[in-house]
Formats: sequence, C-alpha cells, structure tokens
Amino acid sequence: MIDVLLFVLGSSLMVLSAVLSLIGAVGFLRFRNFFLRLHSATVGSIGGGVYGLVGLALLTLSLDVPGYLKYYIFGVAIVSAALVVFASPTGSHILSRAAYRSGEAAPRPLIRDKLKEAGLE
Amino acid sequence: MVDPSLLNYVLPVVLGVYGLAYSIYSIVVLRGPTVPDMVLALDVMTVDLIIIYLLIALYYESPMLAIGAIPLASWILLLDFVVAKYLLEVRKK
Amino acid sequence: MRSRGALEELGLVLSILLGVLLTYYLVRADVVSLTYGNIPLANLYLRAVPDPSSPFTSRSPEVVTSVIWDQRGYDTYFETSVLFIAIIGVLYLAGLGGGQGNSSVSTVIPRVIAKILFPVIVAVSVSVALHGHLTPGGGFQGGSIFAVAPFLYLLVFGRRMLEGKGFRANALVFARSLAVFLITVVGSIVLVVGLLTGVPAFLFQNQPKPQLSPIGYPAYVVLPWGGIFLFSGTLMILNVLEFTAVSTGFTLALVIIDTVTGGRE
Amino acid sequence: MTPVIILLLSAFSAVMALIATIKIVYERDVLKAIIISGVESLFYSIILASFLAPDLLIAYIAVGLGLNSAILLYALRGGERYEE
Repeated sequence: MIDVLLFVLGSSLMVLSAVLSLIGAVGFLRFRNFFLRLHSATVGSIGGGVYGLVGLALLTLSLDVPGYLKYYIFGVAIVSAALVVFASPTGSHILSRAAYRSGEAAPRPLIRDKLKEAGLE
Repeated sequence: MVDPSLLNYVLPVVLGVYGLAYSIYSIVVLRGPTVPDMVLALDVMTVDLIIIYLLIALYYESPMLAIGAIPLASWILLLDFVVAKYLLEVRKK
Repeated sequence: MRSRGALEELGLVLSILLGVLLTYYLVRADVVSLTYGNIPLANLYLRAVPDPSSPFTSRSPEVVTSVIWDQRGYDTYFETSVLFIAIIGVLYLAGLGGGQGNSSVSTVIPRVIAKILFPVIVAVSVSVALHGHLTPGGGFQGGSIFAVAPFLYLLVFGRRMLEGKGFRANALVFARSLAVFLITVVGSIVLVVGLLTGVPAFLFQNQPKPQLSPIGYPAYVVLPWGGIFLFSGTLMILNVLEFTAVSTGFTLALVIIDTVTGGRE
Repeated sequence: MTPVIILLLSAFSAVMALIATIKIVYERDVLKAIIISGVESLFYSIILASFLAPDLLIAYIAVGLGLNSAILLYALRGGERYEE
C-alpha cells in the first residue's frame, strides 16, 4: 500500500516539476532583461530540478527492481538534490550581484534604482 | 512493490517534457544577448541535464550511468563564481 | 564576419571536404574495421577482463579502468607524467610570489555555502576514486572532482585561507611527486622481482599470466571475519595514487594561475 | 533497444554541438566563446550518456565543462576580451 502511495506521489511530483521546468524555459524566452529572467531561473532550477529529483527518489524507492539499482539511484538523486538546493541560489545571487555591479546586464526598462540611491552600488 | 512496467507510462512523458525544456534552454544559451543570461541559462540547463541523466539511467536500468550527476551538480556553482569574479575584477581595472 | 577573408572560408570548406572524403574512403577500404581474428576488439576486452579463467583477466568487473591501468598501463603512466612535467615546468617559470588575500566574490552567502559544500565534494570524489575498480570512475575522474573543493575555497576566501588549510604549494608539489614516483614503483615491482628470481615478468603487470609469467599481485584478501575484500591487484592502489597526483596537480595549477594573473593588477 | 526519445535527444544535442562550434569560430567576444565551449561539452555529455559511456562522461564533465572553462577564464583576465 505504502509503495503505491510512494509511486503516485513520486510520479506526480515528477510531472509537476517537468511542467515547472517548461514554464521556466518559456520565461527565459519571454522576459525582457537579465534581472527578470532570474525569476524564471528559480522556477526552473528549484521547481523544475529539486522537486523532480525528490520525486525521482521516491519513485525509484517504490519499484520492484534489484536493490543495488534502487538504492544507488535513490542516493544519487538525494545527494544531487541537496547540492542543487545549496548551489543554485548561491550561484544566481553571486552572478546577479556581479552583473549589476559591473554593468554587464543593464536593467532596462528602469523606473527607480534603490540600490544606487542607498549608495550600495 | 510496484511493477516496473508501470514506468512506461510515466517516463516517456516526463522525459519528453524535460527534453523540450532542455532544447529551449540550449537555444537560449546560444542566443542569450548578454553574458550573465548565458551563464544563468547554462545553470538551469545543467539542472535539467541531471534529471535527464537519472531518467536515462532508470530507462536502461543501469545505475552506473547515474554517477555523472554529482560532479555536474557541483560544477554549477564554480562556473558562476568564476564568471562573476571575472566581471567584477575587469570592471575594477 | 565581415573582415574575415575569403581565403579562410575556403580553408574551412576544404578541410570539411577533406574530412568527409577521408572518412568515406577509410570506411570503403575497410581500414577502420576494428576486429581481432573474427571477434571485435571491444568484445574481446569485454569478455576477457572480468573472466577469471582468461589469461588477460584483471579480476575486476569494470572494464574501462582495467584497460586504462592494466592492459594499457604504460600509456596511462606517460599521460600522468606528462601532466606532472607540464605543471612542474610552469611552476619553474612562474615563481610563486606574494598575492593579495582578499576576494571579490565573497559575501556571507558564498562563505557559508562553501563551508557546507567542501566536505560533500571531498566525500564524493574519494568515493568515486576508491571504488573505481568496481564502478565507473577512477583516479583521474575522482581527482578532477576533488579539485572543485579547493577551487571553491580559492574563489571565496582567497589564497591565504587555502594555504592555512594546508594546500601550500610546496606540500602539493611534494604529494604530487611522491604519487608519481609510487606509481612507477608499483608498476615496476613485479618486473624487479621477476628479474631477481629469474622469472619472466612484464612492466605494469597486474595478475599472474599462465604460461607467460607466473607472478603477480593478489586479486583479493580474505578478511578475518570471513568476507572477501576485492581490490583487483594494482587497480585500486594505482587509482588511489592517481587520485592524489591528479587532485594535487589541478589544485596546484589553479593556485599558480590565480597567483600569476592576480598579481598583475 | 534504445528508446526513440533518447535517440531524439542525442540527435538534437549533436546538431546543437555543431551549431555551437560554428558560433565559437565566428564569435568576437572571447568570454562568450569560452562559455559556449562549456555548453558544447554538455551537449557531448548527453550523447555519451545515451550511448552508455559513464567513465568518459565523468571525465568530460569535470575537464570539459569545469577545469577548461575555469582555466581559460583565469587566463583571459590578463588579456583582451574583444577580438579585433
């Protein structure tokens, strides 16, 4: 019983995360500048990556396959989910900071630049 | 225990949608107007690739394919850092 | 694209045409058919390496690592030493001077994340290298994954902090030289024993070969509680040594490049 | 028997790798060229994954995407970013 529950939970998480990943990809095409694309990058990497990895781990745990296959893929999925949770937001943070400070990606259209007003540039 | 043949209903759909997202990201990486855009798209594409590797490993039922996911996940952060360091230090000159 | 001359585009087209022609004729003339007798070469390796009764066995389920370190061990040794000589030469030319210790990408978020991720990456790389004779992976792969961890520290905390952690240039050069030297020792020890006792033996030989050379490394040891610890002769030892050599080599290369390009400002 | 969708993914990646190579040749911004060469190794790595070569896959990711791009970017700090 618990296996069927795990399977349904895992596969629905995977389908949800696949759809979120597609939404993030479309956002990359449609948004206008780099700082708006950061939002869709979060949807793509946390929603489309971490949910999918956790769902894949649960799905693999419920299958009737040999143990080495099951636990190996489960472990790899959990470890890479943890790595993505830590690494991806940090990378976006440091990249957006560098992009703003170096003027590489201009925030346009710009209504009001509060970082510049506060002198934190 | 769930029969593994049930995967045949789930995996093609998921792999197809992820493949579509992966192709859109790869187009964005090659096209992206500025450098930070390209690196950001590269990050998200890498996360997609991790899931695609694991799905391929599940498809072939060979767990040895899955090990490539972990170095990929750890290199995401590094490329961001190196590009950010380059952009900041070149501006300083 | 405007200023690129017509001559360069002509060269591009000509080289592509030449490649297509060469491939076509090589395939038609059956030069590239990789067969040995009637068995394809890949099948030969795939059958011979894991099979304990074959004379070319390595007693290891992982074929690629066995081919790298046993059947083609001499090649791999030269690859390792070429990388070694290149890094030593660059070190000689560069001369490690002083550099500034601060870093430009360091806010509080990367500092915390770097401290969390350092042990994870080290654990993954050591595990990839240690059972490289059982699963895909091995010394080179594990070493190049390990290089992520000191590089993370180098980017976030600067070179001073990395040296405080023990990754000093002298220590790295020492570890790398020791690993490359020990690879030589492990590869030639069977040959030396064979020469001393008057038995034929090969360089970089792993398992004893019937009718060719009766001496070699053991494939496993029986543990006191009855289990079997399979280390496939030289494969695991060489993987660990190669892991040391490659990880310290890449770390050293990154430290040198950071010093050389960072000191110019 | 390789599923069709994995073959489609590898074919798409091979085409994108070719396009990336051509783009690197004609790219004037060296920083962009380095990043595109990193992406190219990702494209190759998915082909390696679908043809069951995990050893090459790990080495290709660690060297092609990681160390190669990092060392080239470090070297670019001492040089000019835009080609004439």
